[in-house]
Amino acid sequence: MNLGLGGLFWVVLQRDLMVAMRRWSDICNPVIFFVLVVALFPLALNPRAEFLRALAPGVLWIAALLAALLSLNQLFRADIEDGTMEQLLTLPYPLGLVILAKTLAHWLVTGLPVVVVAPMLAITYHLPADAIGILLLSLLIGTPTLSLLGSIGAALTAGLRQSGVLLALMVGPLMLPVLMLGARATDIALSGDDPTGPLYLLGALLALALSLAPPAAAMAIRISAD
Amino acid sequence: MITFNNLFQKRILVQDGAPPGWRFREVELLTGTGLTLWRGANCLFDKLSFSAAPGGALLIRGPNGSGKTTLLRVIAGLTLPEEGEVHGNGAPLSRRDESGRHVMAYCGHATALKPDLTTLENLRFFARLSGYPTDSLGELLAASGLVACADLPARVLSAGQKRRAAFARVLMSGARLWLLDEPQTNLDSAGRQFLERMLQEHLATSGTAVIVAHQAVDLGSAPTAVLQMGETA
Amino acid sequence: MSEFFAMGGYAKYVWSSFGVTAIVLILNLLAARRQLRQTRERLQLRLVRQSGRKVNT
Amino acid sequence: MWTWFFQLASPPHFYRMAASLVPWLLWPALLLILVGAWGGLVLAPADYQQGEGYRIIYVHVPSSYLSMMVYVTMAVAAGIGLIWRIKLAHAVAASCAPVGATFTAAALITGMLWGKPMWGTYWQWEPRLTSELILLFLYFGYMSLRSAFNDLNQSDRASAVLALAGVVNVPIIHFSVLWWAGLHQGPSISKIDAPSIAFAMLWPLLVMILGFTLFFLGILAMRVRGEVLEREFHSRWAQDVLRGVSRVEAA
Repeated sequence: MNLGLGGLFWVVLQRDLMVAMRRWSDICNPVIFFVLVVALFPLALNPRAEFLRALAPGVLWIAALLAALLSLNQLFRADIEDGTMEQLLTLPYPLGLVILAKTLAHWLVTGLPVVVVAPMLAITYHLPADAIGILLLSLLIGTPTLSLLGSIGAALTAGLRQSGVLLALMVGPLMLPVLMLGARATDIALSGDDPTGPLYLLGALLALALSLAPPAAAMAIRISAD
Repeated sequence: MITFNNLFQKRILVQDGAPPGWRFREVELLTGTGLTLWRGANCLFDKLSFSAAPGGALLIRGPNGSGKTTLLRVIAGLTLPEEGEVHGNGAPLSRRDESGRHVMAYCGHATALKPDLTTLENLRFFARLSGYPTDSLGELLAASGLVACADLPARVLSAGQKRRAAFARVLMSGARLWLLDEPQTNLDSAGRQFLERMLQEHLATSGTAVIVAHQAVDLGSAPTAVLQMGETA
Repeated sequence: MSEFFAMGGYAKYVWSSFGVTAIVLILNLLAARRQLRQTRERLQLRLVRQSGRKVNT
Repeated sequence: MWTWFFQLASPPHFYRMAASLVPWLLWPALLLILVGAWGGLVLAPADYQQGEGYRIIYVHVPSSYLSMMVYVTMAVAAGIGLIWRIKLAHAVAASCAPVGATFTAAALITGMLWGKPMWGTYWQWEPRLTSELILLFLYFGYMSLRSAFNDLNQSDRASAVLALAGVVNVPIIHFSVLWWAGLHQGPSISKIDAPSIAFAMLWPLLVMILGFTLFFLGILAMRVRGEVLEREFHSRWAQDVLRGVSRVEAA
C-alpha cells in the first residue's frame, strides 16, 4: 500500500484536526472550563497573594485534570456513532496507531490550549516566573499522559449512552499519579528547590502511557464497536 | 461514459510494483464454518456455514432481528463469533493481500461521513487510506452522481446521496470482498441502477459480494447463493 | 474479664474494628448466597418464558 | 493430566465442584478466623508502645491484604478471560469485584479506627490509607463500568480491559503515594517493627490471613456458580440445572 504507517498517522491526525476546526465551540469549551475552575478559588476562598501562591500548583493542576476529564467523553463517540470507527476497524492497519493519532489530535485541540493559558492564570495567582516555567513544563509533559490514560476510558464508554460521570470515576484514579507529580513539581519549584525529580518521573509516566495506552484503547474500542 | 473498470485501470497505472493483471488473478474463496453467536438469551445463529466463490454473490435474507447485520459484521471481523471462523481460501481472513490492498470493503447502515466535512473532503480521507489516487476523485464523484454536492458539507446531503458516497468509498477501496448491509435503502431508481451496475462489474472481475438485502438485486449472470436466516435449524 | 473487654482503654476502637470486620464477613456471605439464589430465580423465569415461546433450537 | 485440567475448567464440572468446595473452604475459614481472633485478642501480649490498641491489626492487615490480593486475582482472571476468551475466567473476575470492594472498605474503616488513638485523628493522609482509598475508587469504577453494559459478553470484555489498566496502575499509584507522602511528613509511626515482632504476636496474624484467604475463596466459589450459570444459560446442562433435573446439581 502506498500509505506507510507514518502516512496513516498523519492522514488520521490531519482529518481529526480538520473536523475539530469546523467546530470551534467544542475546542473552546475545555479551556473556558479550565479558566472558570481556576477563577472560582480566589472568589470562594481568599484572594490574598501569599495564600493564592501556595494554592496555585494544586488548583491549576486539578483544573487541568478536570478539563481533560470533561473533554474525553467526545474522543471516540462521534466516530462510533457515524460509522467511521467501523471503517477504521476493517482497515488493514494497526489500530493502536490510529488511536494514537486520534488521541494526539484530541490533545492538540483540548490539552494544548489549557497548557498555553495556564501561565497567564498562574500570574493571577502571583506565581513567580521560575515556578511558572516549571508549571508549564509539567503540564506539557503531564497533560498528554492524561489524554492517553483517558483514551482507554473513552474507548470503553464510547458505545454507552450516559458516560460522563462513569468515565470520570473510571479514569480519575488512574490519573492521580500524574496529578500528584505535576502539582508537586510546581510546588517544589515554588519553594526554591530542584524539581527535576518529579519531572523525570512525569516523563517516565508519559513514556509508559505512550507505549501501553494505545493498544489497550484499541482493544477497548473493538469491544465498544461490537 | 466512465465505467468502473476505467476507474480501476487508472488505479493499476499508479500502483507501483503491483503484479500486472493483479486485479484479475484468482481471488479467495470466502467460507464461514460453524458460526455460533448468542446475544443474551437469543441465539442469532447456531453452527451456521456458508461459502461464496470469486465472481459470485451471497445474499443474506431474513426477517428483522434474525441476525443478518450481525452475520455481516462477523464476516467483517467487527463482531467476534462465539464459535466458528471466517476463512479466505482456508486461512483466517486477513485484512490485506500480498500486494498490500484492502481485502474487504464494509458498507454498514452508518455511512461514515463526518457531517462537518464536505463530501469531497470525506472521500479524500478514505481515498488516502486506501491508496486511491486523489486526482481521480472527480471522475468517481461523477460516476456516483455526486458532483453537485461535492463541496457541500455532508450534513446537508440526503440519505440517498450519503449512501452513494458510501458506495464511492467501496469502489475506492478496490477490495475484492464487498460486504454491503441493505445497500438499497434510501436509493432512487437511478441509484439502484448505479448499485446494480457497480455490483455486476465487481462480480464480473472476480470480486465477491455478500449482500444483506430485502428486495431483489439484479446481479446479471453472476452466480448467486441465498442464505436464509431466522429459521429453525 | 472486664479488664479484657476494656482493652487497656482502647475498647471502643478495638471492638468496633472487630465488629466492622465481622459485619463485612457476614454480609459477604449473605450477599453471595442471595446473588446465587436470585440469579437462579431470574434464569428459571427466563427459561419458562422461553419454552413458552418455543424459539431457537 | 490435561484431560483432568479441561474437565476441571469445563463449566458444568466447575459448577458442581465449586458447590462441593464451599463447605470445605468456609468451615476451616471460620475456625481459623476464630482461632486467630482468640490468639490476637487474648494470647498475644500488649505492645510496649501501642498497648492493647495494636490488636486492630489482626483485622486490618488481613482486610487490606485481601483488598489487594482480590484486585490482582480479578485482573489476572480478567486477562485470561480476555486473551483466551474463557467465560469461566470472566465469571471469576466478576465475582471478585464486590468482595474486594467490601474488604477495601473494611481495611479503610479499621485503619481509621486504629488511627484515632494512635494519631489522635481518624484520618491522616498517609500512604497506606491513601492507597487504600484509591483502590476503593478503582473497584467502584470497575463495578460501575460492568453494570453500564446491557450485553454480558461486552461487559465482561470491557471491564477486563479496565481491570488490566488498573492493575498496571496499582504499583504506580502506590509508589507515587509513598513519594508524595514522604515529602509531607516525617516517617510515620510504623505500625509494628517487622523484624522484632514477637512470635506470640505474629502467629495469630498469619492464622487470620490464612482464614481470610480461605473465606474469600469460599465466597468466590459461591459467587462464581451464579455467574457461570448466567453465562452458560443457553447450554443444555445449565437449563437442566435450572429445571432441577440435573445430575450436575444432584451431585
